[in-house]
Amino acid sequence: MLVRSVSCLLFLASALSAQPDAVPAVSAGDNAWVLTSAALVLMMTGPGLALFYCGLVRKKNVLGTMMQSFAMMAAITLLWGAVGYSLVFGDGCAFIGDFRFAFLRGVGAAPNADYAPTIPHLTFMVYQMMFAIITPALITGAYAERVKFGGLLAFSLIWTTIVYFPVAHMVWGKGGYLNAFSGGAIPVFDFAGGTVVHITSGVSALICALYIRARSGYPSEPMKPHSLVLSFIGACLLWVGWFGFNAGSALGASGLAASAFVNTHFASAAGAVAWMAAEKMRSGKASALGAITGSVAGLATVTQGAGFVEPMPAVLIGFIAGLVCFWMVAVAKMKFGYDDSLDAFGVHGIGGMMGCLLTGVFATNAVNDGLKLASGAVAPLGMVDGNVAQVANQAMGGGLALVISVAGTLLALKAADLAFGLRMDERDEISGMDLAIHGEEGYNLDA
Amino acid sequence: MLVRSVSCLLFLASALSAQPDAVPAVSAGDNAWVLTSAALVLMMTGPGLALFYCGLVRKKNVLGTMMQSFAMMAAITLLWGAVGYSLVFGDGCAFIGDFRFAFLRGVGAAPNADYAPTIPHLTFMVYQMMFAIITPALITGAYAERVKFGGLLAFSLIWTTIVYFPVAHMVWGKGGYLNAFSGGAIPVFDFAGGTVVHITSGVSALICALYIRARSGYPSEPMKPHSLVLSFIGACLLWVGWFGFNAGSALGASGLAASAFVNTHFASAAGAVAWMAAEKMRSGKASALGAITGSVAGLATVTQGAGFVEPMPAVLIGFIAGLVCFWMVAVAKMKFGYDDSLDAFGVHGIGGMMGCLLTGVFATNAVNDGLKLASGAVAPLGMVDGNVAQVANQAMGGGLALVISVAGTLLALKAADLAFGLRMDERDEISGMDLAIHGEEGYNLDA
Amino acid sequence: MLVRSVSCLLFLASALSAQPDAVPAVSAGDNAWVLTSAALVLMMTGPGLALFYCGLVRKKNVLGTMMQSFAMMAAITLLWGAVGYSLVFGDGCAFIGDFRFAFLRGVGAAPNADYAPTIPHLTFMVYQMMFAIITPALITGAYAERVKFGGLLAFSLIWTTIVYFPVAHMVWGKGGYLNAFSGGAIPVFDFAGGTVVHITSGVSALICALYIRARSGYPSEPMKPHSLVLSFIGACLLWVGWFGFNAGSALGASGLAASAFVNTHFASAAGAVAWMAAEKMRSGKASALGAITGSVAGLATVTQGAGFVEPMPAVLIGFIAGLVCFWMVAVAKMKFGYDDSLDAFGVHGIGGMMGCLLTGVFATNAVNDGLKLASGAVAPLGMVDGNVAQVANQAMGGGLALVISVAGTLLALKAADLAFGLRMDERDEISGMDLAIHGEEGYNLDA
Amino acid sequence: MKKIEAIIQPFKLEAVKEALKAIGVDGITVSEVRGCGRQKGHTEVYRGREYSVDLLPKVKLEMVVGDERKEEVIQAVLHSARTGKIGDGKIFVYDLGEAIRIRNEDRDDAAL
Amino acid sequence: MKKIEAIIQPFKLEAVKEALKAIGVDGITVSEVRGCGRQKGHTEVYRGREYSVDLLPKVKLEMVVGDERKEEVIQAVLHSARTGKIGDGKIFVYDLGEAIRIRNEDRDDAAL
Amino acid sequence: MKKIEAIIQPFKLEAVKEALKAIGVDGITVSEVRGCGRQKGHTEVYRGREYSVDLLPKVKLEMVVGDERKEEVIQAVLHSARTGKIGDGKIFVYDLGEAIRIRNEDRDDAAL
Ligand SMILES: Nc1ncnc2c1ncn2[C@@H]1O[C@H](COP(=O)(O)OP(=O)(O)O)[C@@H](O)[C@H]1O
Ligand SMILES: Nc1ncnc2c1ncn2[C@@H]1O[C@H](COP(=O)(O)OP(=O)(O)O)[C@@H](O)[C@H]1O
Ligand SMILES: Nc1ncnc2c1ncn2[C@@H]1O[C@H](COP(=O)(O)OP(=O)(O)O)[C@@H](O)[C@H]1O
Repeated sequence: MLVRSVSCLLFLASALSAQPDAVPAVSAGDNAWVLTSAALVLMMTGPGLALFYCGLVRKKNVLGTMMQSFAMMAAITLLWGAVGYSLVFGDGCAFIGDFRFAFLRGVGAAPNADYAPTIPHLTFMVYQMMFAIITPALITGAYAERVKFGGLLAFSLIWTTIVYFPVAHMVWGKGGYLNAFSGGAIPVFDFAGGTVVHITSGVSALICALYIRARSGYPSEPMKPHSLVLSFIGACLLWVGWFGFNAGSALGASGLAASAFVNTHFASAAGAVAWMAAEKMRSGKASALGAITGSVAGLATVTQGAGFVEPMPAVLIGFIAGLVCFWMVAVAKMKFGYDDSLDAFGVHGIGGMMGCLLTGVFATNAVNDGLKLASGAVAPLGMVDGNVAQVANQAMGGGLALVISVAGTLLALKAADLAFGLRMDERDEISGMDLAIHGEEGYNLDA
Repeated sequence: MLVRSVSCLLFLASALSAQPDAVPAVSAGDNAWVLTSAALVLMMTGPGLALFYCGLVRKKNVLGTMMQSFAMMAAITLLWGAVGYSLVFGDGCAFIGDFRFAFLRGVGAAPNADYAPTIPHLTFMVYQMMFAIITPALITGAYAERVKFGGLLAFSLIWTTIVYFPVAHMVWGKGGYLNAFSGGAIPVFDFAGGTVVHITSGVSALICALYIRARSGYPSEPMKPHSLVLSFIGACLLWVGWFGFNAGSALGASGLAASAFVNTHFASAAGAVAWMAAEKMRSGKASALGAITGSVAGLATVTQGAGFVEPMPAVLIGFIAGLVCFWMVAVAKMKFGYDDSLDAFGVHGIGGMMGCLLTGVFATNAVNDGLKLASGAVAPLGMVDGNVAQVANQAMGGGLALVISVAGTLLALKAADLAFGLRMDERDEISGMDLAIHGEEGYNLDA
Repeated sequence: MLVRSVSCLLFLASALSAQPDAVPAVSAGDNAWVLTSAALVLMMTGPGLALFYCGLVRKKNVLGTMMQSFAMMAAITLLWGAVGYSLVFGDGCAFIGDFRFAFLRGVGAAPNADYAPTIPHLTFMVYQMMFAIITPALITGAYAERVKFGGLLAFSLIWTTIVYFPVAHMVWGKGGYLNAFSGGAIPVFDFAGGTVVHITSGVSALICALYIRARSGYPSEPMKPHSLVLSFIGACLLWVGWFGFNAGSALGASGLAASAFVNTHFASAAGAVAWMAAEKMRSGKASALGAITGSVAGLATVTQGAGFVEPMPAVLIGFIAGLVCFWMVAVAKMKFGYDDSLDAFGVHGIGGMMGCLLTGVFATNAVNDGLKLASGAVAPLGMVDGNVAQVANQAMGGGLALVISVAGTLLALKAADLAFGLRMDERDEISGMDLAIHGEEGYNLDA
Repeated sequence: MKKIEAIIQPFKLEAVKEALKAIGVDGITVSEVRGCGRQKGHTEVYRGREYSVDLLPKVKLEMVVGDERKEEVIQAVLHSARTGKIGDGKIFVYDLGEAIRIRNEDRDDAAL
Repeated sequence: MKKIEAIIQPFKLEAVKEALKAIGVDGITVSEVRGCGRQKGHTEVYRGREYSVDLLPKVKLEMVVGDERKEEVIQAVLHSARTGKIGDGKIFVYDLGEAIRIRNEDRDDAAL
Repeated sequence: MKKIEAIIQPFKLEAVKEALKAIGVDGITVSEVRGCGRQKGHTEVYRGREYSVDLLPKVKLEMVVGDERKEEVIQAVLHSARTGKIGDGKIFVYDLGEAIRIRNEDRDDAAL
């Protein structure tokens, strides 16, 4: 995260030299881009992810699945405004922030120089909020078609508080334990949330799938996606929205934003190509579901390095993502037999971990010169810069996030289960979430 | 509206002091944001509102309903270019503009300093156009599934001319009767159109519903939404697009834009939560339709105050919106028995009026210092600033808009009815708008 | 294309005079707008065009049709990164670029002053990429529902290489044969790709339709659009995305961008109105499909002149587009009997050619003063500026693009046909692309 | 036992269902069908291409009842489904061999 | 009267309808069905999970005709629906007790 | 020949199909239907407007078999479709006049 502030400070510096007489507090251009990015990231959750997921479930659960994403847009927003933002970006300690910004006290139009000196503090706050919204929404893919709404809400709110907030603070917060740009004990590079968003949500998804157990009738009964058309629309909106997710993380319309934008696009394309190729070889047919899943895998995997790597390595990252995630989802999962229904772990968990490591390999100061040595010289970043140790740092950082995710998820599941119950009873599961939970139907197409 | 120009002038000022040597005519950053916002607001009407509405009707009317929004994108655009822009933003008198900008004469790349000194006049013109498009489109929800296309077009063009143009000029035009920032007789604060868009469309919707009468078979026959999936997509796009609607109304990528963006998001989330809670208490189940309707209610209600209130009051506004609109739509409407088919009045009318008053309560110069006292000091805005009278001003302003809407709508309805006829004949209504009016079907899913 | 760089240089100039002390390498505002535009143009292909097209085919081909667009997002991206960008914007000769930028060597954060001095070179590269993606995707409408996936990929990659890259270089590349802003032998004005995108794709589409022949059962069997709802959503997203396509082509958030934005919007509205009117007169009913097709016709036709004409001529261009394309699609095509299944030629080919000529008529330096005479004075552009010859130039330029398209398409078709085969065998065609090619179904709605 | 099959206008479904409930017939199986007959269809035009559609949406109801109830069921349908306009539909009556309730193997009249 | 029920390939619907019109049979009720039999199905794969689909889309036509017309109707269907490939479908013939036109209570042959 | 018509719970379709395959019956025609009977429906609420839905999704299977196979088919359906809860559905048996295979005009038992 601070990489952003730093890179921004530099940008500011150049601006300074450019206009010795004064510095505009807010750069309209940077603000325009980050506000646009915030809108794009919200679009990723709704309608993006909601569509991607709801198309993969059975007709009777279409609304219930969409609601699992929409509920995050509503509930996490309030949680973030109350304490979330402060717990992540309030100074606090190395592991969690404090309450200085609770209820957005002191968060106004003036920039917060610690993080984004060229955009209003409110812009930074709302942009970061969108990340907190989509992360628990991603998890819902693991326990699709079988959880109670109350339990889902409770779990998500608790999980976001005890897993997302700490990890986000550690990686992006001032003085965070994993923040490479703020003297973190374990210096990790995470440009747009490979660790903060994808490892946490993906790993937690697996725990949820195991804890909540498979859908009744899985795998004997057929559970085909009821509308890949919806999933396709969702995947395209995810691709488009991801530009805001990754390029917006430059926190300004800088050259770094352009790099992140380009890397995002290439990785998505490469992921789609790789997945299609793998399918073609394995079952003789490249599918639409495969193509869109591959692009999402590429996007999830490149997220961590988006602002650190060159375009061609980004292509490579996308390819690897497509191949490995395909194998994970289409081969390994079948073997193990757990019901990660919409592959939140197979795509985001695996993708996130690979992205974390690959960033250690390909990160280069030719793209991101935000990190300085004591000498003031630009620091080498990843293995390609000769900083081999970084791969280990990334591994340790990702590993720590993984451990926190596992522990926190178990805690959150138990709590939510005791309080509201998580698993629907079989009768309801058979009639479907839409009727049983929400009392409505997704389609009423009879004349 | 002038609030915008003023706040921009200030911004400009600071820029000035920053660069004494010269002032860039156009700020690329501001222009980028307002152009982006214009695109977002168009997206609200199509596909946003078109989807939100078409999902709520019966299958046989899906295209006809979409066309009611799309026709506005086409027809109102031409009307706006010919005379609309000029009648709203040409100086004229306190109640209506003049024809100086008819056919966009003199509307070019150079900014119009009266309204938006940092963006091209054309940008300002096209951004404002998008508001004129969505307003009559909102009304169509009241008489869904039963009006002729010709009558609809005639009504909408007349209504926009005799209701929207005058009210928009009064509230946002230079010297407008209700323009608090230009010495209006009744000083009203309306940042993004709570009065101009939502009160006018919502109130007019009620009149339309009463005049055109209920759908044949209402309420005896079932009329379930044919695809809440479509409505859900639409609602999400409305939420995303609303950032352009409210934050774009700052007419620049300023801190004020950030405030409006944040308030918009919080109110939407709070509205969804409130509506779901109300449903849960009333019928035991929180529905997807309820959640999305609640967020739209929150968005409509916060529109007027988006650039005047603090984030936490915005949350409160959203909550109130969700609760009151729910009661209006789910309880009161049933009692009265009128057929405001898609609740244009219940959501936008009621939301608009509440938003108008609540802006009088929560508007504060801590957020918007655009209004100056004679002394040059920043003026107190709403009750929270100690300006209790403002609530009355807002009430009077909203009331005036209401009166104009009722009168204008009746006039427009009569005229359109005489000219083309409004109500479809029953036979057509039964076979549906898609076949009867447009000669096509929305779905041809038979093998 | 250079029009853009030039207009930007001017903009830069003013900026210079504004801040004598220094020039920011990158304008955050311009970068924000072009990055946003790049995202919008990608959104045009996916989900925009994918939806517009897939709604028009039969249910059994919905995924196969979407995949034809999605495959371009994946495959053309890699081709562009490898050699495409370089072949279009690497200096090279008058007809094709060289390999200096192959694999994006030397394409970084620093601007490429030849084309876009105020945005990162990477931003320019990725924005241009989105045009290369959508062009072959547009062609797929001509041979919908009947080609093999392998053949499609091969054809598209070859076609993009031998048709799109040369034509784009000639029209937009430094020293290009048709580049009016870089001393082209035949000086053509093409602001956003009327010739480069629409003439090439549209003309090639016709050749493809003839070569691949009609769908089996055409025209005897009914082939109704399976979901105009999807097509409607797609058309709206195309409209919104087109702002990025045309206004983004100003390569900055300048007044020129505002002009292009406004012209785009008016032409789309006028096209929809004209098509509806024509339908109303011909068959008594204005259809939703007609309205959206008309707006796309208007958009395609105004593309070439978007940054050269005044708003009212843009309205006229839209009207003409709606009427002529309607006649072409609804009358002429029936007569000739070829199966341009989704009217890629009728809308984009015809629209592109008309737009090319009409730009020669209405282009004016009152809108675009990018072209200078030897004297340094602003050059007259189109007929309205008294430069009658320009109409001939446009005709010759468009004609050359047409010739290259026909020749290149035939070559690409033959090659792809020999390598992979293009036409599906009848059995597969009857069971549908989704099952036969991709092994999945678009909808699984059975309980 | 008889199977009474009624093909009716879709918008009459509610009314017919009510009428049947009223006379105590609540076992009904409904399916969406399309039909052609004397009622004339309509034309649809997509980008100038005309389709004359003669298959119109109808709803088919199937009720299995004891022989003695046949007439009253027919009457109930006739009165509730009629609009008097062409296209109201038909009633067809078939003989039935056996009827079994899956839940408990009740047979014939007991199964209805 | 007889009810003739034909289960055919969906893409043959138009042809069969024409053939029936040609011999003056215009009362038809059509429904979308799925069927399995000798025609073998296909496999679908979603993220590595395979489904072998044996229920294939078919269209069911139902025509009620007077006994004397039975044979010609059967012939019309046979000739128009046949491709000669497995999966062409079946024709089933049932006896019918009564037929009533809802609009005007015409009965039996008069109702058809 | 007999036509055996079974109306079952949608989620039992796979099981019943397996059971029928098991006894060598692979000619089946399936259709989506909705039904009402003793099984009580549910309520849906849209913006405060309540709908009590009594037509519930069911699946209809039709199998034409030779008279001698009737009982085993009935048993197969009974055992595979039963949950014991209200709503399991019904089996109806009809006589059939003729059966013809369109592909090759095989008639009656040969056609099945
Ligand atoms: N001979 C028939 N066999 C089967 N279905 C029929 C027959 N005649 C009519 N129908 C069904 O009844 C519906 C209404 O019949 P139609 O002739 O259009 O009007 P009416 O019932 O008023 O004469 C048709 O759409 C079709 O579904
Ligand atoms: N015994 C049967 N009972 C009911 N429907 C049948 C029967 N046999 C076949 N069908 C229907 O006929 C369709 C075609 O039958 P099939 O055996 O696949 O090909 P063919 O008719 O050429 O032998 C099946 O899909 C099914 O819908
Ligand atoms: N008399 C009947 N005629 C036609 N269909 C019936 C009849 N009775 C029941 N059904 C069908 O069987 C289904 C199940 O019947 P129901 O009475 O709900 O449960 P059960 O079969 O356990 O008694 C109904 O939904 C309906 O589709």
